[in-house]
Amino acid sequence: MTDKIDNLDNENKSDNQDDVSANPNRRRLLVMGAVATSAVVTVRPAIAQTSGSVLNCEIPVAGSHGYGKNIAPDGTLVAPDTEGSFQHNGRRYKARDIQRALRGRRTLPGTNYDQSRAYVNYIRRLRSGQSGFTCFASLQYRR
Amino acid sequence: MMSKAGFYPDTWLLVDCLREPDRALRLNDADWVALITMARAETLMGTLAYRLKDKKVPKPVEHIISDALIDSEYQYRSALWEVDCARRALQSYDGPVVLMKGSAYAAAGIEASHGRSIGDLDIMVSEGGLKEVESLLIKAGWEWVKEDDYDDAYYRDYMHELPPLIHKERDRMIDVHHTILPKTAKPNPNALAMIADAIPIEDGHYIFMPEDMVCHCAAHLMADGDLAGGLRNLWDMHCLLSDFSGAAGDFWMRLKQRAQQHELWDAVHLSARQANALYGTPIPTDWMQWSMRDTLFQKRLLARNSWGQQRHKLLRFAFYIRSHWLRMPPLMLTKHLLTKWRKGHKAHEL
Amino acid sequence: MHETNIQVGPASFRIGSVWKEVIDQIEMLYASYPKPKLTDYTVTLDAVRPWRRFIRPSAAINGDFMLPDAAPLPLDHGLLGVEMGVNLQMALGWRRQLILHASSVEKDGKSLIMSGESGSGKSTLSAILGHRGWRFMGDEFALINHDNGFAMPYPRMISLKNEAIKTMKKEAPHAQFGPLMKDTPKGDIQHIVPPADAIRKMEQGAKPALLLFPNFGYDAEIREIFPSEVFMRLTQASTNFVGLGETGFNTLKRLVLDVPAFEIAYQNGDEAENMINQLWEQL
Amino acid sequence: MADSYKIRDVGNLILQHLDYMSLLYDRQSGITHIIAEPAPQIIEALGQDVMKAAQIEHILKKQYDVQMFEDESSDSFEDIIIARLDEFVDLGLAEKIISI
Repeated sequence: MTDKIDNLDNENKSDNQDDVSANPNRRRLLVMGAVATSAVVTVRPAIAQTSGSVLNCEIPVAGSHGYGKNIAPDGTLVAPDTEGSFQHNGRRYKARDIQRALRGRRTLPGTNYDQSRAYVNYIRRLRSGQSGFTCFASLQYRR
Repeated sequence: MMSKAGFYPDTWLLVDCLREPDRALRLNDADWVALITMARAETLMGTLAYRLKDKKVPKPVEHIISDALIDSEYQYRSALWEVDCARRALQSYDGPVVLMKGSAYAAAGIEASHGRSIGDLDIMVSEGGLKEVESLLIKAGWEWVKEDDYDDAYYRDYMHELPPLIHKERDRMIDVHHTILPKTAKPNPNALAMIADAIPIEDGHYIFMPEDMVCHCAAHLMADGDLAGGLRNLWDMHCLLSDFSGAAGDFWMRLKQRAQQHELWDAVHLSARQANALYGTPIPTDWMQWSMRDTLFQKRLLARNSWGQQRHKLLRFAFYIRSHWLRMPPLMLTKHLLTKWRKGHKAHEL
Repeated sequence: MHETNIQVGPASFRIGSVWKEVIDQIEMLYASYPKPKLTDYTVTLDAVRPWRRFIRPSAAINGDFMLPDAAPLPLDHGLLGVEMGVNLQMALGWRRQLILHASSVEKDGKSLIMSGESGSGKSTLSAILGHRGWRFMGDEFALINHDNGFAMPYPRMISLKNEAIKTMKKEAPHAQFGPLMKDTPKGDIQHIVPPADAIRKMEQGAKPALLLFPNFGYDAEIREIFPSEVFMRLTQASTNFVGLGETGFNTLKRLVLDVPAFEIAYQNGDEAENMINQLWEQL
Repeated sequence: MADSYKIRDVGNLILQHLDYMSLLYDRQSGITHIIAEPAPQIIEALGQDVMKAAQIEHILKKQYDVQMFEDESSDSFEDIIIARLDEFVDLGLAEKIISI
């Protein structure tokens, strides 16, 4: 049904990639992401001195579109007086810190658990064109 | 051809080795280094590498040639990809889209494209189609390069093209023309005929018919540019003339008529003589008249030394002024140069 | 035009300068390097204007491959100008190997590669390790073979900035240093000639066994990095990945699949060395 | 009637799975893409065939335990697949056949 796409050599999959091979009848998990979250990062030519490496990028929480609003626990932007919502000051978080927060290993620097959870959900909802989106797209992370 | 660096009248070394690759095989180390430096300075290294790739050359030169060929393959592939992206972006535009210069040679598989470095994508559409093409390209991710208004107006009103556009993701430029010379330039080529007689190629684009391709190449070399990159353009001319004259019998007669129709006979005739003198392009004997002007042109083309540097500064400045002169009447020229100068643009890197 | 030729790893350069003292400096520093006659690239130092050769001399850097707006430098930073010109020839012209903006050292026939932007400490670390039992391979470019994935040496003059100069003067007091160039665009710069074995073995590559992303100036920490993040970072740290097409893709793909990668944060050379030795033993 | 999609030339693609992302090299453009789920799985499902998004969804559900991000809202699986396919079309990797 599918033609062999060149180099689709499964044995090259790194070991921690999936546990299905160990237990064939349990199908591997496939997370679908969202319509508007791009699943592609295209490599562009880089002269070595250019600073912006995709993973040294930063994501402001929140971007300009969040000005004058608060962030609700589920990451959506709400009126500033909404109960249980969090303020934000547009602080820029490093890709490394976001990745750790995404894995739930650590909160974003300078935030408590709940605030960090809200900020991470805000980042997950970033849409193409909003600032920090490409940085997050490259950090797309499943588990 | 006994030579040590410096003795050989410099750029002739590059011209001779392009013309007769076997001549390179007798070079000493110093001449090889001079040849390679000049070829790179004239953006002809890919072409030279292509012509030397099956020859027995010293080991260090083998590496240099393979690096140059890798780069040419990259340029060729990227240029054709840019053509494909433009095709998809302009799918809904029903007028003909004519590819020009390097992209045309590559898309049509013309000899001149082998090893050629290919810069921006140049396309020509009818003047009436400019607006629609412009908006389709913007929609597909291209954006303006020249932000400031003076350059924008200069391009739109005096030059023969839209201001250049660059694609956000791919950092590649596209120039959309509706004729091949600025409106203010003296020759007034018949753009409508060029588009009408353009030949369709496989992917749905068009390329000029042979005579128009030669006229455009000559126009670009003689009338438009200040001869910077002249040796590369002249090599294109050499390949086109050698290719096309070999095919049809009365090619030269049809070429002369077409050039006269475009008021480009002087440019075509001059560049054919230069190609014949430098690269040995076969041309009709009655075309071979050499004048003082030819010698000046040739001196300007051969201004590179064995360190890759430009010599004859005054001569080059004269050609720089001339290139603008041909494009703009005198009064506008001084205004243009003044504006450029005031804005800190050095008048061409001398 | 005064000139000299130098060979650094697999690459060779013809260097020309209207000022003789720059060529003398290069010949003194690269005295023990091979001098091939048929060179890969040409780099020239010329006066910005004819009269600027003598009055407030200002050197314009040029070469076979150039970025359009390279700024001219004062003559006493001539050596720096040549270094920038040489770097650009490799960054823009080289295709024989995949180039990574990274330093590298070798031990027991295996190489350690340290990638990072300027300021990450990769150059200083490679210089320090080069004097502590490792064979120095390069402080600026790591060259990865397309066929066997080996890292090839590129042992140019090691460029030390500001405090790193003091560190290396302590680390290798009797090594040969170049002239001190004060207040260059990147502060004070002084070059140190690589150890003799690095120059002698400049043609001997080594299979990469460990890839590090050093982060100078942070509390000690080691973090493993997944292959996809390594791939992304190295595409940004490579000057010829895109130009190499499929060959470059395959070379980089194999590197990230075969070589474990970690980020190490550290405050000083000793701390970094301990972490590196710890990781090296676990391989 | 839903549109169909095909990969322009499967022979041009090199797909290499890594940890949580995959590498995709396109020989025609010489460009490298780094893609996240479900993009590589959609490419594998499509292979050389011409398919509608619903068919791809069916194939994916047979092979994988398909799930939404924990708190993703309304997007349907089919809409997400269409969005990814359209992304491939914009990148010149796939073609869309409009069915009238």
